Formats: sequence, C-alpha cells, structure tokens
Amino acid sequence: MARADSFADGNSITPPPRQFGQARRVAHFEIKYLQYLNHLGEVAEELPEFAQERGQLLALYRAMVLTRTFDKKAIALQRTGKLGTYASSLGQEAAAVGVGAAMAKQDVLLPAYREYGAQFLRGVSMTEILLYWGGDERGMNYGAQAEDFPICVPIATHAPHAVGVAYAMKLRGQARVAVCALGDGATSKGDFYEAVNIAGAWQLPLVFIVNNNQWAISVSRAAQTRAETLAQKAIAAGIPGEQVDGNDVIAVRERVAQALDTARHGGGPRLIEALTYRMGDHTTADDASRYRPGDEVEQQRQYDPIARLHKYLARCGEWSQQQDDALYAECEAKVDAAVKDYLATPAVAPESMFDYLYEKLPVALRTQRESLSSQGESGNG
Amino acid sequence: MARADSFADGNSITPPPRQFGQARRVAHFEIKYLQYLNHLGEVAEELPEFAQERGQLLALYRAMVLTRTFDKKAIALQRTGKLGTYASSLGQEAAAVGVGAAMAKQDVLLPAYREYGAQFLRGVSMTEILLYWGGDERGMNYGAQAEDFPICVPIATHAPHAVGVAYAMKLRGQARVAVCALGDGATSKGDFYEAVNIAGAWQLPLVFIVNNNQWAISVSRAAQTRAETLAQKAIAAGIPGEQVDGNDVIAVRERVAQALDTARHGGGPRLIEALTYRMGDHTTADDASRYRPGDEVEQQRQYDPIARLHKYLARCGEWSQQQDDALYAECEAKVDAAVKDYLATPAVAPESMFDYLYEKLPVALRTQRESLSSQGESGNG
Amino acid sequence: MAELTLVEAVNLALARALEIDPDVVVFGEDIGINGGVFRATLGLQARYGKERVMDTPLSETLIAGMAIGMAAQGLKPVAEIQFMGFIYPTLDQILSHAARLRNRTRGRLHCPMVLRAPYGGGIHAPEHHSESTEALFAHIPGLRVVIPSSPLRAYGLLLAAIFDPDPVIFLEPKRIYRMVKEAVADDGQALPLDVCFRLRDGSDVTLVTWGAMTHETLQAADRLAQEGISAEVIDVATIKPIDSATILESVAKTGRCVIVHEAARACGVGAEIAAQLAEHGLMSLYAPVQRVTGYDTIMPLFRLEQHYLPTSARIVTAAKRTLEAA
Amino acid sequence: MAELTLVEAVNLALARALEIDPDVVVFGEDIGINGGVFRATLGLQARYGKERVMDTPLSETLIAGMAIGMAAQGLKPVAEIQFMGFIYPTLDQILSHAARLRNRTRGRLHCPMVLRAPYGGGIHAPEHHSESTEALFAHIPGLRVVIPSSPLRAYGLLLAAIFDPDPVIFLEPKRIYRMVKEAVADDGQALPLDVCFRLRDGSDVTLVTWGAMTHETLQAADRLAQEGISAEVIDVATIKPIDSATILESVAKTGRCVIVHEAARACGVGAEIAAQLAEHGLMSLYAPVQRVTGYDTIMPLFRLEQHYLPTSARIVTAAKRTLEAA
Ligand SMILES: Cc1ncc(C[n+]2csc(CCOP(=O)(O)OP(=O)(O)O)c2C)c(N)n1
Ligand SMILES: Cc1ncc(C[n+]2csc(CCOP(=O)(O)OP(=O)(O)O)c2C)c(N)n1
Ligand SMILES: [Mg+2]
Ligand SMILES: [Mg+2]
Repeated sequence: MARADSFADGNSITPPPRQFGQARRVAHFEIKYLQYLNHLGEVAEELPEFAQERGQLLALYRAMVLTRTFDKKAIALQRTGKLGTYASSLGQEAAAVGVGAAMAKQDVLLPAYREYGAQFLRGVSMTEILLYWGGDERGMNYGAQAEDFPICVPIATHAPHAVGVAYAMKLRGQARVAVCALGDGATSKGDFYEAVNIAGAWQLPLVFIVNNNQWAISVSRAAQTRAETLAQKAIAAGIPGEQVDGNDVIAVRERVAQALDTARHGGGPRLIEALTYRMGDHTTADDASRYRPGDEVEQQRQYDPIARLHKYLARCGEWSQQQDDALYAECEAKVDAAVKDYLATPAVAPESMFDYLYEKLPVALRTQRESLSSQGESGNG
Repeated sequence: MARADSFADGNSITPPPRQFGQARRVAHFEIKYLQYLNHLGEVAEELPEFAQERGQLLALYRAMVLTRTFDKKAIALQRTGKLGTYASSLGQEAAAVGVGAAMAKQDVLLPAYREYGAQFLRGVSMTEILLYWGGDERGMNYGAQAEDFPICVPIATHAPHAVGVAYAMKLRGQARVAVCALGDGATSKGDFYEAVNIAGAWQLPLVFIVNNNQWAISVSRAAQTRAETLAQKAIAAGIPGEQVDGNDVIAVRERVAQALDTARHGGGPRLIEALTYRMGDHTTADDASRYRPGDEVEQQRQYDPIARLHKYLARCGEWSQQQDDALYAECEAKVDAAVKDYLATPAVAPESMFDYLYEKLPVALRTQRESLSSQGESGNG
Repeated sequence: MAELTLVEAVNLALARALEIDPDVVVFGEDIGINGGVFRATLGLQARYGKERVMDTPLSETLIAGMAIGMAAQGLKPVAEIQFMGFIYPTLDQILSHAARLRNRTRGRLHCPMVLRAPYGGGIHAPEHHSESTEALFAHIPGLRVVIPSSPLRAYGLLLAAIFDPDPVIFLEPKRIYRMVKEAVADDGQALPLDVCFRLRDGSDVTLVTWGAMTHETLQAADRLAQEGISAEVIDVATIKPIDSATILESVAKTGRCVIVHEAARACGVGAEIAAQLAEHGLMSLYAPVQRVTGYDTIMPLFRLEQHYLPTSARIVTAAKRTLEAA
Repeated sequence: MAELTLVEAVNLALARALEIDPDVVVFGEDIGINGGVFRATLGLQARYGKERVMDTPLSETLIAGMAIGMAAQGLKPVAEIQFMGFIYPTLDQILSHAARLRNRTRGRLHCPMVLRAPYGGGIHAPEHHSESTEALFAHIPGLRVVIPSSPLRAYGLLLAAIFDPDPVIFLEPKRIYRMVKEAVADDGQALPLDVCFRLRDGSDVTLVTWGAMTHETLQAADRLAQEGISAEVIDVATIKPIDSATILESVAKTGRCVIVHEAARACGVGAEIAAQLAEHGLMSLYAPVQRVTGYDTIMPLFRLEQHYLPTSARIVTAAKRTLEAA
C-alpha cells in the first residue's frame, strides 16, 4: 500500500520530494470488506478450502451453539443472584468462534470480555468463566490454558500486553502469534493506537481483531469516530487493515487464519474489523432500551450468525432438525455440568488475597495477613 | 474521502453491506504533498495570492530571520551558563513562521517547544521565552498573549487541551480556531491519537501541525512508525490529512491558512504534516553526532527555509544584499534588547512557589509558606 | 424540599450548575441519553442539550485533557470518569497540567475543572470497579480532592467544586449512592471546601474518616456510645488539602484517634493524618493512633470484598484498643 | 575492581543481567545508540544487539504495557522511562496490570518486569524533569518500589530488581548519578530487597531517608556529630513494601526521628513512616516526629529549586528540635 518512502523503511533520511508539479499524491490506501455466506445462508463468494469440509463447518456451528447456550445460562444465573454482572456475547458468536478456530494451540489470545467462543475453543472452561463473573479470581487461573491472558476489563489496556507477547515470540524465533481482541469503543483509546503503531514499526506477529458490535455501552459506533471504517485505523500504523462480515463465521475464520499465517511467517501484523452486532444489553447491569431503538435490534436479528450457518448446512442437506436438536441438548448438558461445578466450587479462603500478591509474602505484610485470619473480633488494625 | 458510510454520519446503525461479490473496496484514501518554492528558490507551483505581495513575503522572511537570530543567541547564552537547557528551532523556522502568519489574533496556539517563530508573531516576547528556559515560571505569563498555551514539555499532552479549547470556541459559536503543533515523535503517543480522533468525531475547529523534523531525539522518523506519511494518521480519525514542504514558508502559510479557513467556518479539523529537518542537536543537552550521520545534516543544508526564500526574493530583484544586512542587524539589535531585559529581570521571590498554586492559598499551606520565608535557619519542618 | 439519595443530590447539583451558569458543561462516557451508569447525569442532556451535556468517545486521557483546554477558555467543565478504576489514564493530565496550569502561567490561565468518579467497593461489581485510590490524587500539589458522604454534602460540595476556580477531583462513594435519603434544598448553596465536617461530638476518642466509611464509622460510634464511650466523628471531606487543624483540635480534646479508610493502608491518606498527629499532636496522644483500613492487597473480586472492607466491628475494636492503652 | 559512579553502576548491572540471562531485554526511548540521555544504557545495544536492547517509539503507556506482555511470556524486561515526569502514562498499566497479574491469575502468570526512571531535582533541568512522585507507586499493592542511593546499592539492587519475579519500579536519583564513586565488583551479586540499609549507627536521633537525600542526610549527621549529637541514618531503599521493623527498632533506641524526602510532604512516603511510628512506636518517641521534605507545591523551575529541596541545614535544625523537645 502506497509509495515506497525512504523515511519509512530504513534508518536513513532522504529529503522530501522536491520536483515541480501540482499537489502530488504521495500515498493511497484502500479498505476491503469480505463476506462468504450472506445472511440468508447463501454463498456470496466462493467458499475457502476449509469450508468445503463438512466437519469443519460443523465444528464451528457446534462451538457457536455451545457459546450461546452458555450465554443464556449465565444470564439466567445472574438473574437469580448466582452470578455477578455478566457481559453477554449474544449475536457475536461467529466473531469469537472464528478467531478461536483459526488460532493454533501455541498462539496466545488476549481477549476483551466477549470472546467466550474463542476462549472455550482454546481450553478455557465454562466453569472458569463463571467463577470470574462470580467474583472469584480462580476463574482466571485457566487450568488447560497456561499462556492466554484473562479477560480484560479496562478497555484496550491489553493491547500493549499483546505487543509484549508478540515481541517475546519474535525474539525467540517462535512460529507463534498473539491475537488481541477488542471492541469498537476500544479503538478510541490511546493504548490501542500505541500498540497498533508499534506492531507495525516492529513487524510483530500480532493480529488485532476489532469486534465492531456497533455500540460501546450507549455510545454508538458513529459517535466514537468519524472514520468510515475501523479497519482504516490500521493505516495510521502503516499496517494492513480490512473488514469482514463478523456474523459470517466462515469469513472470520478464513481472514483470521490468513492473517495468522502471514504473521507466523514474519509477514507482520494485521488489523481485522469484524462487523457484528451486540444483540443483548451491554451487561446484565445495563438496559439497552434506554438508548437503543428496539427496531434496530429487531432488524439485526436477520443477520444472526448461528441461523445463517444453520440455513446453509440445512440447505446443503447436511444437517437435520433431529441432529440440531441433539446438538442443543448436548450443549445444554455440558453447560449444566459446568454450572454444577461452578456452584459446587468450595469457598475461597479470605487470606488468599495475600497469597498471590508477590511470589513470597513480604515480611511487612505478615501481620496484616494474620489480622485478617483472626478478623471479626480482633479487627484489621 | 471515501464512501458515505451510514455508520459514520449519524446515530443510526444500518447493517453492513451484504451483497454477493468479491472482496469489495469499501473505503479509499489518498495523501497529497504540496510545495510552492523548491529548494533552489524556484517556483514549483503557481504561487498563492498572498505570495504575490512583496510585503507579505518580506514579513515571513523577517520573522524567520528574527527567529534564527534569537536561536543562535539562546544557544550562546546556554553555553555561557546564562540559560538552562534550550531547544533550538534551527532549520524549522518556516514551519513555525508559516503557522504564526496564517493564524488570526483570536485563534489559540498550543505549541510544543520549537515554535518560537509562531509564538513571536503572536505576541509572545523573546524575553519570555528566555525566562522560561532560564528556569523562571514568569516566562509562561505571556504579557501580550492572554490565551495561547505555554510551551509543552510532556510530549503530545497538549493535544487534548487543544480539543478543549476548540470545543469552547465551537460551543460559543466563535469564529476561532485552535492550532496544536507537535513533532513526529509526538504522533506515536496515545494523547495525540485520542485528540485527533475526537476532533474528527466532533468536527472541531482544530488544526494539527505535525512538525516532522525526522527525529525524536535519537529515534528516527522511520523508527516511530511504519506509516508511509504522518499525514495519514488523520485517516484513522476520518479527517483530512496532507503533507506540505515544511521548509517552504509559502506552502506552510498557504495550507495552514486554508485549514484555518475551513475550520473557522465549520468545516472541521485538519492535520498537516510539515516535512522539515532538525538542523541542530535535540537540545543543548544533546549531542546529535552520537546517533546521526554528519553527512545527513550536510545534505539537508540545501533545503534551508531562509536561504530558499532569500534566493527567490533576490531573483525577483526585490531584496538587495544591503537590505538583507540591515535586516540581520535589526534582528540582532532586537534580540540583544530582549537578552538585556532577560538578564535584568529581578529575581523571583521563593515564596512565589506558593502564590499561584491555587487562587487562594489554603490555610493548610500557610505554615509551609511561612517556613519557606524564614528558611535557612529554621528549616522547612 | 425533596428527600434525595446521594446520587440524586449529585444530579441535582449538576442540573443547578448547568442552569445558573452557561459555562458549565458536563461530559463523559454514557452520560448523555443513558444518564450515566449510575444515573448521576439522568435527564441532563435532554434539558441542557447535546452541546453542553455530551457523550465522549472511550478516551479517558482525552476526557481529562479536554477539560483542561475548556477550563483555560473559561468554561467550567465537569467530566465524569465512569469508575475510579478507569481514572488512571487521566493522572498525567491531572498532575502535569490541571494542577499546574495556574502556577506555571503565574495565574494567566487557570483550571476550574471537576473530574467526578464513583469510587469504592461493596457493590458486588466486576474487576476494576471497586477501587479506592484517592491517595494518589491527594499527593498532588495544586489539586483539590473532595469526597462527599451524604446527600447534603454531595449537593453542596459538588457545587463548591464546580465553581471553585481550581481543579477538583470529586470522588463519589458509590456504595452509599442510594443508602440514605436527606432533604436537600435546591438553593444553589455551596458548602465550604478545605474543611472537615464534625458529624458527631465526643470526648473519649476521635474517629476520622471520609466517603462510604462514614457510615460504618457512625455505626461504630453508636455502638461505642452504647458501651458508654463517647466518640467524636470527623468526615474529612476535602482530603487535599487536609484540614488537619480540626483533627488536631479534636484529638487534643480526646487524646485518641482512629483513622478509617477503605483504601489500602500503606501511603494511604490515613498515613498523612497519622503523620500530622505524630508531628503536631504527639503530646496530646494518650494512645497509639489506630488505622482501620483496607489491607495492602489488591481489592479482591466481590466474593471476598466484605473481608477487605473495614467494618464497624473493626472500628469499635480499634477504638477500644486506644482506650485500653491509656 | 572499578571505581564507578551510580549511573555507571546501573549500566554495569544492566550489562551483567543481559550477559547472564538471555531473557533480559532492555528498552525505552533513546536507550539504543544514544545510550540513554544519562548514558545509563551506554554501549548495551552494540554489545547485546538490537533485538534485546531497543529504542521504542514515543509511547510510555505502551512501554509499560509491553513489558507486562513480555514478562508474562517469561522474559525479564527492563524498561526505561526517560524522566520520572513522563512516567504518569504508565501508571494505569502498572497499577491495573503489572501489580495484579500474579494475583488475578492465582500465580498462573506473573510479571518479572522492571521500570527504571531517573528522578528528583537539583540538576537545573527543564520543566517536568525534576519530579519525585515515588509515593504514587508506593501506595500500589503488588508492586515493589526500589531506590538506590550509592553505586554499590545501584548495582546490587538493580540486579535484585531484574531477577525478582515480581514487578519493580526502580527510581534512580539522578542528582547523585555522578556525585560519588565507589568500588563496585561486577560479581552479579544482588542485594536484598524489602530491607532498609543502616548507613550510620547512632544513638540520639534516627534520620530516615532514601535516594539523593541520603547525601544531605549523611552530611547532616556529620554536622550533628560535630556538635556531639549521634545520629543514626537509615536508607529505606525499598519504599514499597517498607521495612518498618528496622525503622521502629532504631527509633526504639534513639527515641527521635527525622524523616527526610524530596517529594512534596502531604501523603508522601514520609507520612507512612511517621504513621507507623504513631501506631507502633508511640511509646518510644521522646519528641514529635519531624518531616523535612519538599513543600506541598509544584516543584519549581530551576531558579528556585534550591529553595524547594531540603538541605542538610534544615535536617540539622529538625534533628535538634527533636532533642530540644525531650
Ligand atoms: C478504560 C475504560 N473505560 C471505561 C470502561 C467502562 N466500560 C466498560 S465496557 C465499555 C464499552 C466498551 O465498548 P467496546 O469497546 O465497543 O466493547 P463492547 O462492550 O461493545 O464489546 C465501557 C465504557 C472500561 N471498562 N474501561
Ligand atoms: C511524554 C514524554 N516522553 C519523553 C519525553 C522526553 N523527550 C523530550 S523531546 C523528545 C522527542 C520528541 O520528538 P518530536 O515529537 O519529534 O519533537 P522534536 O523534539 O523533534 O521537535 C523526548 C523523547 C517527553 N518530553 N515527554
Ligand atoms: Mg462495542
Ligand atoms: Mg521530531
């Protein structure tokens, strides 16, 4: 993209161009958008290789259904006082599952907080996610996923972490990639920009996924920025940026896989904007009807990522209603088991708040820990 | 620039495009570069109206010569222990003077620290600048410039201030513009990005001038970002961005005036990258020969902004050597007078460090102020 | 006169300020049509327009920095940070600029801005939503840090903060946003900054606190009273600059002091108060000063937050300890 | 054994760490070919390569955040912030993430990073280049804040910080970067963290300090000695967590304490030390605690900085005051 500029690709400085002429074009850029399955489940673009395989598509479908089943259950738990505030991923399952499916085990995911679909595929358990939203730090100690970062609440603050992870991979010559997922709102934050910028400058193995669900709580995508696309935020960093239909799991999976492949082989970072929609409230603590017209949500239903793939599978004659029912039942059972585990998790000891502060508790803190142990009567003085 | 995107210009959300087709181009952008006088002082592009007038060009020339004369003197003062660390503007006079000349009195300048040429045109005195680098806060109390911001040392932190200033202007319906000047290094900082982004979203009367002098202390322009131009940082915010030859004072003056005109009449912000070169050390505390090849600096001499305009004026037969000598002498005299004022400025009272902390000194601080007054023997306990 | 909760009193003060002064502007994330996640700005955008009450992009550094630019132009910006856990990106702007603008320009420019943020734990919130890091701001010269602990003080102190010509960090104890109601007259009257409020007179021990902890502290005073111990309760309210004179005076009378805060102990604001006592009140102390505070740990997720937060029982215990020592 | 200045000792420790551990990486602004603006990283890039010693773009938030990501992957990042005045954009990353990574993942990930920054005034520097805001970091649970005050301690403490498995803010007193030389053996030996260093034994008064102020404090002790007053001098060194035991023990012996720091007084680290005395050392205090500190003003530009910085004269005066009180 754009002219070869000697400022940009070496340490040497050559003077700016000085020839005669009218205002010259010195750089140009474009942003592309890709979709494979349209919202009717029709093929809009010749399917990529992986999507020719039934098994692969079914795996994506299953993962999306599981994610949605989990989501419903989590909301129900919150409503009945068994979970704290919870951030739903309803409607965004494809954007998460596509990412999780494209990533290799050895890659590292740095999620925001709606990427359960990706996290589950990477080995984070549903019980862990429930513990987290249930107010228990143990939910971030992923038993089967040693290196992925936990959910990140302060928006975009994990983007710099992804830079560091990717740097470590590059320094050690590993064929690994860091994947950082964040929202449309997150693209307004300096942390995001600084991270994208250096990923470009240092050509790090780092893929940014912007899950543009059109809202940052009550602030619309349009109110965040005048940029026509969020993909073009990449241009500021001189890295490739593109849009995909984030409700088309095939498109997400394919473009993320492409980006990972490039990054894994030294080709540098990429930014992918996945266009999707937050079907639910921001969190269970939010009431989107205060700020968002109901018909907008209604209208968005037709683009549902799960229904779309289901239509396609059904049309291909590869998926019966019976099979579908069985899948839903299977997912329900899995989720129920996870919920059971969650509810049965033994209470955590209050002193644990001291036990992971440092590798070894500094002497200065011992009395405080003791006074917590003997709390109640003796106070924490 | 680029498609009309319904996400970008209203609060309503329409679904992403869904038609059949190949990866579609959904946005495109270009960055232009402009120069009027080439480095030989030849007309590279038909001159804008203002530059047809001898008086206007001479005013720019004078301002540049004064700035350079001041600069030399300041460095000399530092070398002889009469000034603290000083940041030279050598080689960047056009980029500053062009901005100062284009601005209206009622506009507000938010400079970094190499924009003396603009500050002087706006009424900041040379004595004030000397006081500032001489370690005296009074140097920021601009006597003839009530609203401009003082020099800003923490890089890019003044960009958000410019947003606030521009917002106030817009809210009050004033035909005024805020101008924020910063360096190439500053464009890597989140503050810069957040400010440019909101200036776009809110269509503020705000012009950003990126003085790309190719270096941020020892870090080259290329090392800051892979972006081919710094002008394209504007694309991330959906605002116009462009390059000018920053050593061509006519181009700077013209493009900034254009941007101000647009902004003043509700047309929104713009980002102008002025391509220039830092001829001196970063500051008097720096030694650029440690990291920068001497021949690079030598090579850059041919692009000198003052020599260029001088050549043009001389070629037009409008400026004799005698006149030039007289101008230099006049500038020397002005600078000498300012230095004299500076050196004669009475010492500041130590207690003054309390006197502008708050509008009224809080009672809690009175004892501290008193103990400072009676310092020495009694201590500050 | 309406009976209002603390958060309603905040809303009322904002409305009053917007009403009486066209220079007041209110902004932050989700503060417009949504009325703020705690509804502190409810209805303000509808009444005062999108130009004066506006949602910002998700950019906290910018929110603070923009307020500075507005203030320099003579507006009176009142910016909201959605939770104190997201206030840290503002620190550079607050410390390097807001608190210094007047001093560095020798009064040419000044910075009448307010940065509001709900703070503190105890509401079962997610990670990063229960922070009490007021001490960071209380160390910054040129700044004011103000914390109301009742609807009346929320109304009066917020008005004072908005019309104060210098920058104020205004921290709202969200745990008690809706805990009690008080009759608040919408009379536009500001309360004084830079002074403590004596919430209860007493003679045996001085309990010093601020924010949501005033609640537990007053409870503790009640319980102590039942046991015949007379506790004086001081709400510091403005923690920067601190009105130590009032505290010293009280301790000169009682000879004993318990300082209560929710924040971590080390280098918390309680340290400054204890230090003032060690310097200027030593001779009146009958007993060691006690600090009842959060632990020097990270505020735990909500399952354990009750173990972290000081309780009235702990305060009572500490108060009694000061009496035993005598 | 070479005679080194403090900044040379920093350089030596960095080189040693890079040498013995391939996981150590060093980065920041201008730290490569330029060797850092104070030359603390001189020659490191040439010796250890651009992959392990790299200049970053001008992005402090990123510098801190990137270090966290590296540390989570098992690198030992040592990042430089050019001056403490530019450290504030890192606070969010340090407080919200670096200090919490181990706790929130229950030890699954941890954060062995170091953030170095020159700090303090007295070198005639421009605006924002003379800050002493260590108290901000000293309030953060999960963090260590370490300040060396001699070449030997710079070498040993920096190595300790780099190889400590938890995050450390390492503040270098730039005023004494080149003030004295000491013989430093490049033996790779770390000094202990979390403990004070007793620089001088004494029996009449305890002087507690850290950083560049150890210089003035030792001078004061000399002057006091000349007048027959025996001052014990303690360099706190690790100001978070503070080894109060050593300080309390000393004051138990001397009965008097003067705390000296350059930072503004209110809510400075000196407050925490005085508070510990008010809580746990009250009965051993013969005299009110004295704090000799910077004023609660903005660090002035250099014309007045000498009026702001505590001097040995002020320390002597304060020490004598503690003796009069007895
Ligand atoms: C730095 C920061 N500021 C504010 C918040 C409060 N907050 C939580 S989510 C959110 C909106 C995020 O929007 P987006 O990035 O689009 O993600 P989404 O929730 O839509 O997935 C806000 C403002 C936060 N968590 N972090
Ligand atoms: C936030 C911040 N970080 C670091 C510094 C130290 N510093 C001073 S100037 C400078 C380089 C600035 O480069 P640029 O923006 O290109 O401006 P120039 O000096 O070239 O005019 C640096 C790193 C600073 N002043 N502020
Ligand atoms: Mg969103
Ligand atoms: Mg530069």
